[in-house]
Amino acid sequence: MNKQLAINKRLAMKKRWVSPRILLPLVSFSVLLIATFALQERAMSYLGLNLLFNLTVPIALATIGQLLVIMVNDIDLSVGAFVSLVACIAATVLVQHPWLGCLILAALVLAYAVIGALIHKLRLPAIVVTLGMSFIWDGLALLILPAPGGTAPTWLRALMTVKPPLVPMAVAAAVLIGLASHLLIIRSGIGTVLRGLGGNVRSVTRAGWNDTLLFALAYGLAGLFGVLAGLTLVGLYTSAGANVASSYTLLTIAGVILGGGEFVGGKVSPIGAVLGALTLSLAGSLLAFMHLSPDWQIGAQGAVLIAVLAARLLFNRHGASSNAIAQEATA
Amino acid sequence: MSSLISRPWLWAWLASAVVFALSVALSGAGQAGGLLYAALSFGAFAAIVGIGQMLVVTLGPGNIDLSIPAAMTLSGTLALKAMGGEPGTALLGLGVALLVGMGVGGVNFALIRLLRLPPIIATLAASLIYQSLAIWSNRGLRIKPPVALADFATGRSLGIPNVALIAIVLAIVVWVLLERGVWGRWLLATGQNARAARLAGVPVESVRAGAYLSVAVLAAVSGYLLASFSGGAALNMGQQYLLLSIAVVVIGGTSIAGGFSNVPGLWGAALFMFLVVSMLNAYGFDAGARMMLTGVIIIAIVIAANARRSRS
Amino acid sequence: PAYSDTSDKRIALSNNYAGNAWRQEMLSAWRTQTSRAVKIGTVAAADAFTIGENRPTDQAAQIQNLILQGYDAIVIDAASTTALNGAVQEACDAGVVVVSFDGIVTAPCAWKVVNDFRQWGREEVEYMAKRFPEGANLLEVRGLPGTFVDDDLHQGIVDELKKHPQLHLVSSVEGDWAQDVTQQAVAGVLPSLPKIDGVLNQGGEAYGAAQAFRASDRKMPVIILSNAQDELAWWAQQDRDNGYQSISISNAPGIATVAFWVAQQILDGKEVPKRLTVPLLHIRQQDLDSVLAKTPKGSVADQIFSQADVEKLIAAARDKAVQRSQEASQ
Amino acid sequence: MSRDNHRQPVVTLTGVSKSFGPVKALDDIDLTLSPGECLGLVGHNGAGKSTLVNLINGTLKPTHGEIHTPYARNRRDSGIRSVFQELSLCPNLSVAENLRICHGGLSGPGWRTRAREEIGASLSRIFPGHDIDPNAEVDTLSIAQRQMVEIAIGFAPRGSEARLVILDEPTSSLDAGIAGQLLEHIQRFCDDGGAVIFISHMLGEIFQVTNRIVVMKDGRMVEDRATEAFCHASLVEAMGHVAQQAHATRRTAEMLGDEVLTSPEGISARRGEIVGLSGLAGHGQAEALARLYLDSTSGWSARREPAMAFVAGDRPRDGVLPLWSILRNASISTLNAAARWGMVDRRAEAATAADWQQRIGIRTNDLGNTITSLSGGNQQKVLFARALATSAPIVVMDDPMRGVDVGTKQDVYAMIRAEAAQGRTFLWYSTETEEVCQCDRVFVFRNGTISAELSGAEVNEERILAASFEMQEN
Ligand SMILES: Nc1ncnc2c1ncn2[C@@H]1O[C@H](COP(=O)(O)OP(=O)(O)OP(=O)(O)O)[C@@H](O)[C@H]1O
Ligand SMILES: Nc1ncnc2c1ncn2[C@@H]1O[C@H](COP(=O)(O)OP(=O)(O)OP(=O)(O)O)[C@@H](O)[C@H]1O
Ligand SMILES: [Mg+2]
Ligand SMILES: [Mg+2]
Repeated sequence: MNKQLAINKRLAMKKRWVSPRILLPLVSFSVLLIATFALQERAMSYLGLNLLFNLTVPIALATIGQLLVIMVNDIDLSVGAFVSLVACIAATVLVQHPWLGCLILAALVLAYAVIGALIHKLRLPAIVVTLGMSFIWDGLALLILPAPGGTAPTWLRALMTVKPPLVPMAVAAAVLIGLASHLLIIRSGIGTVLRGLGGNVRSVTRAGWNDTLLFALAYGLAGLFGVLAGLTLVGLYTSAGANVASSYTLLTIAGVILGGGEFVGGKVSPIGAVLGALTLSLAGSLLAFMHLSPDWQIGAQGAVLIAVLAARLLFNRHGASSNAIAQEATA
Repeated sequence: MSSLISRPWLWAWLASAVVFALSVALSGAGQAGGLLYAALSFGAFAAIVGIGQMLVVTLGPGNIDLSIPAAMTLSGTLALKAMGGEPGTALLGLGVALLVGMGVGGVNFALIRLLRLPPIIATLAASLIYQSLAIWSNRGLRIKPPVALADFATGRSLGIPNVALIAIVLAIVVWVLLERGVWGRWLLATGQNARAARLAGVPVESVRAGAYLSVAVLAAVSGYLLASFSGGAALNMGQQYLLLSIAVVVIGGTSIAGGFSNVPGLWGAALFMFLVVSMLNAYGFDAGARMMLTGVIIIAIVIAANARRSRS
Repeated sequence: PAYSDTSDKRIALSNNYAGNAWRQEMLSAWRTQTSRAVKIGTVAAADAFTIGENRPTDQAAQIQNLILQGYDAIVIDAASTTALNGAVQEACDAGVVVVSFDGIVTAPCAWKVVNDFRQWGREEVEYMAKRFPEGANLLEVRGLPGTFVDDDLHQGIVDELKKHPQLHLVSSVEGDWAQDVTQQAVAGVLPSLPKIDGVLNQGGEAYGAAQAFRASDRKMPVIILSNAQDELAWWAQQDRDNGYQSISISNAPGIATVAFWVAQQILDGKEVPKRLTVPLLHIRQQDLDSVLAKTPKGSVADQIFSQADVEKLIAAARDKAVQRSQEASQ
Repeated sequence: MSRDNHRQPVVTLTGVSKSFGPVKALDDIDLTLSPGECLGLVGHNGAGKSTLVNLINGTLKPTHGEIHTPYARNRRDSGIRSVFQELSLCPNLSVAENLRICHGGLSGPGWRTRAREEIGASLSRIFPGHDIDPNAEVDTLSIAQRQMVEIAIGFAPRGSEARLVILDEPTSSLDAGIAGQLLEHIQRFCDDGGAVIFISHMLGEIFQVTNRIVVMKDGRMVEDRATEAFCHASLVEAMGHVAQQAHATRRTAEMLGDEVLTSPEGISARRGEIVGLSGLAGHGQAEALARLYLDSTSGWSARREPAMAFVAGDRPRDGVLPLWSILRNASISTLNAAARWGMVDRRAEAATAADWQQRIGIRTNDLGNTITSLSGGNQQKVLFARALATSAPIVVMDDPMRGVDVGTKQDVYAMIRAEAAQGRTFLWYSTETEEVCQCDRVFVFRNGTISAELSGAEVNEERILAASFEMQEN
């Protein structure tokens, strides 16, 4: 009996480590990475890896922000505008008046938390509220920086161009972001409660939690990751502009899904999401290495996205999509 | 049920009335007709794509079509290329647009159904391919529409813009379908709980396919009309309709969680979205302030509409 | 400097947007000029890379990929003047020659092939001042907010307007450099405006503004035109019908070919000033028919530069720079 | 574990009423519950049992009256635990993580290990021999396993001690064996001084486990006596039903029509036959039924005369369309048949729904009310009406009596028999042997395959249990 239990336990551990949610992002990332190395062996170096991945650092952070919102069954259409705004502040106010800058950034995180509480308390559709917020963030960014400009604070620039021994900054940062967010979201107690919120709000409130505060917390954390994304972005790009990160909104959503997350039910994987973000930027690089005709370069991005996501079919036969009624019923 | 319908319906219209009044207050009553005419013209395009988006959104959480701008561009480009500016080819162009719409809708649905991609990603990725197709087919050349078609698209009947008449007829058809039609009931049931709907005998797959085909066809028709209206298709045509289509759907009172849609509110929201930009332009706000105000107004409407609903 | 052969050098074009006729013409100008250069062995390769939307983040990644691929020079039409500086610096550090044009970057290590957008804005207002010495109401159609081209052109207009108090800028709207957006924005604001005598814009949207005016039953104002074929054709038609007078100012997409030859010259070891101004393209009323005959339907009028043209431009700029430094030292 | 034997009651209700708008769900309730008591709460569907429970655990606030819970220190830890009628776990979390949600004390490094141990111990205490892995995500568990987890969380210590555990129809998805384990545990728990409120429509369970019974009817308490003071018939009578002991006249193959259906698993049915599916919960019966239904109908087209109709048992997942009125919920399956030119015939729709409200006794004064305003059992009746109103010759039922009260059950049995007599075929999966015994023929499932086919006199509790367990006894 005891032996059986021990075996069960080991099996369970194994199952948890190679969860299918992470397996697909891991495999698609590896495949693309190998393909990239095959096409361009220069990428297989300290410098090459850094060039390949350093611009993904802010995207990965923003993706974790998006993940936190998707985790509570909402979607954030304002990530791109928000990160742009943070970048604009970091490249201007934060340089001239560091304390004021920090204060504004803290206020932005708080604003995110308030929006989360508001969305939940008044039962507003998150997709529209965040759409509205994206206009507001955009407008604020334009007021701060009518034309692209500003300079990165030197400490940020130094942080993003640091050359640690052995592993390049980009790789170290990706690993760090993945692990930290995994601990926060999957392992920690409060992370578990927040995921529970996405699974079944009622059960969480019945257990005595204040759901509005929890939603505020989830959004506030998302805002925090958005701020981190904006800061690293400025460190990398050295300056900012009102629509510098506008592509992040859709990229982060794609990253979360690519990373094994689902739109409803609190089923997300932070490590998967970081891998998803890396995969997306790898896909872009791979296309650049393939020398397609400019007419088709844009379409090829779409094709790669479809191909990578279609690979999910091979991994989870249940099909993550809501269409899979038949399979659900027979599974 | 009737109380549920009337409330969100009301809010979008109320908001447009207020914004309209504010604009007229600035420009003088004499210009009210001109503003209304412009609002109807441009609101029509938002309404047509909005109706399509609404059908898809009604399917339930996660259902959304992000390929609307690309479908508009592709349809406008191919239709105008097929017509080549020759007189008497308007119907040929419409046919091309409809074909493009069905093709786009079919591909989108196939990606969602066969490859089980989340709609938001499937339509986004596919839209990049449609965009490439449009670039490849015409290299961004702006071909003029046939004169008669351009005149029709910019013209009016009974004092109402022709494009608005088309959009109104489309809205009425969809409204009747949703309120009285079996297909509408099936769509609403699928949006509430697809699994339960399937087990109750609703053909959910064809309902889904129908919704995704409809949105693509409506986007294609709208692209065809817009290209004719603005004197030629451009590769960046329709970009604004991505966010606009979502905004009009939700401001119009359709539930983003699915299973509940609202056609009259959608028209109100379409007028509102045009009027609010014009008003802010007229009051001379610069881009930053204008964007912020637009955002604030959108959120305020959603709060107002929702607060009403949850209080009752 | 010693003579060096560029026949083994590879040049890449990093383009941030392909969604309008101007960019398409730019890509096609690049293609025609560079394919000849590659065929006759002036350079080994000249590949064009395009990203989907006008996004600096994507373009920075693209530039880093081009560095990885070992190009000797990268020619950039930039999505942002400053946000690519990080990537451009990486390129310079890796020994890659960077030439930016149209949308330029501010990184000091990059060469800039520029149009003077402020000059463009000033010329628009100057023309209006000439046409309406008694004063006029003007409407400004701006481009994409938050971009430096939009900002520069607008500044040029604002600067010049200060000199002409009789001209009133009654409203300005955003057209996003797109005809349908312009048409909608103008139609929306028109009812609230007094009589409009002239429309200032940034190229690519004049036809949209004209459509909006046509629908409103107002008198057609003087609209500054650009090089889009449909605008020119509309102008020619109006001219025939009622003697419509205007001017056309634009930046020729062929500036890409200037940037290409500049990169080639630098790789060849020639000394090239860090900033090279390419004249704007003006189409006068009398040249209208000949330009229209040359321009494909629906495309934009263009001016393509050969190696010899660019060498001349460089020489002129160098002379000017020498002259200036002499003046300064005197 | 012995508690200090306070004489103090765990909960006291005085003059409590609760209204939902015009609906008076509870009217002037007085109730006291002492430690060591196991209170059975019975009543027809919509009598107000769940509402009473939600008042006691604080989910709802009373409109009038007072509720006193002396042991409550704060909302998170009042010593009152509830197992709700609709499952309320987080499906995306593991079993152990679900414990974390209701157990604030689990924090700091190593909490997962402690959570696994605690929930594992609780499960083993209540359901010895269970096979639930504390690391399994809840949505990989069967509905019965989920119910077990929820019960185990209810009884887990969670930092303090459970003083009152409220179980709202806890056995509705459990098979007899597991339900028996639960009843034994409840007995032990009460012997140790805990209090339990036990709601069930299975009167056998009530008699077995409770020592006091409260009968509710239309929001009022009509009886409150010791269990010994009731017998089966008097209890049914108190609930307002006439006790019927209608016994199924089982029909044999010769009395029935031709075979109308065979499935890959080997299920077959004749015209007019009532075929039962039985066995332990979660052994493939529900899946077999769903597959059968999905295979014989299409997601692409709907025929005017559907080949099959489906009655869901898992209401929120498979049945209810929550935004709609009762009317629209009832009519969705018959719209197509009555449609002209693709338009809904609203008069026919209303007439059919009103007819079925009568026949099946849906307790509402307006079919235009939303379906979620109905009690669980009444929602189930709407789903019955939805399926029976179609012209489908075969009706598939996935444990459809979950939460249906005794009286209604008898009505539905009668209705099914009447429909069958007119040539309809029924496929009926049930976790309750009593229901399976209504059938003409029974297939017993074990591990996803059919382990026995019983008909005629073979259909009885012993044979079914034997077929369910056979392998495990080897
Ligand atoms: N949220 C609500 N809004 C309106 N009416 C409600 C609500 N909840 C319950 N009711 C009504 O209150 C009454 C009591 O419902 P309750 O759920 O307590 O019944 P129940 O005894 O648990 O029935 P069942 O055995 O079917 O579960 C019913 O008439 C029901 O329709
Ligand atoms: N509440 C918390 N806040 C922050 N970090 C936490 C929290 N709880 C756990 N962690 C961290 O998560 C990691 C693993 O947690 P834990 O010790 O609970 O694992 P475990 O229960 O031993 O699981 P396993 O048996 O799989 O090893 C540790 O690094 C721990 O510090
Ligand atoms: Mg109940
Ligand atoms: Mg019940």
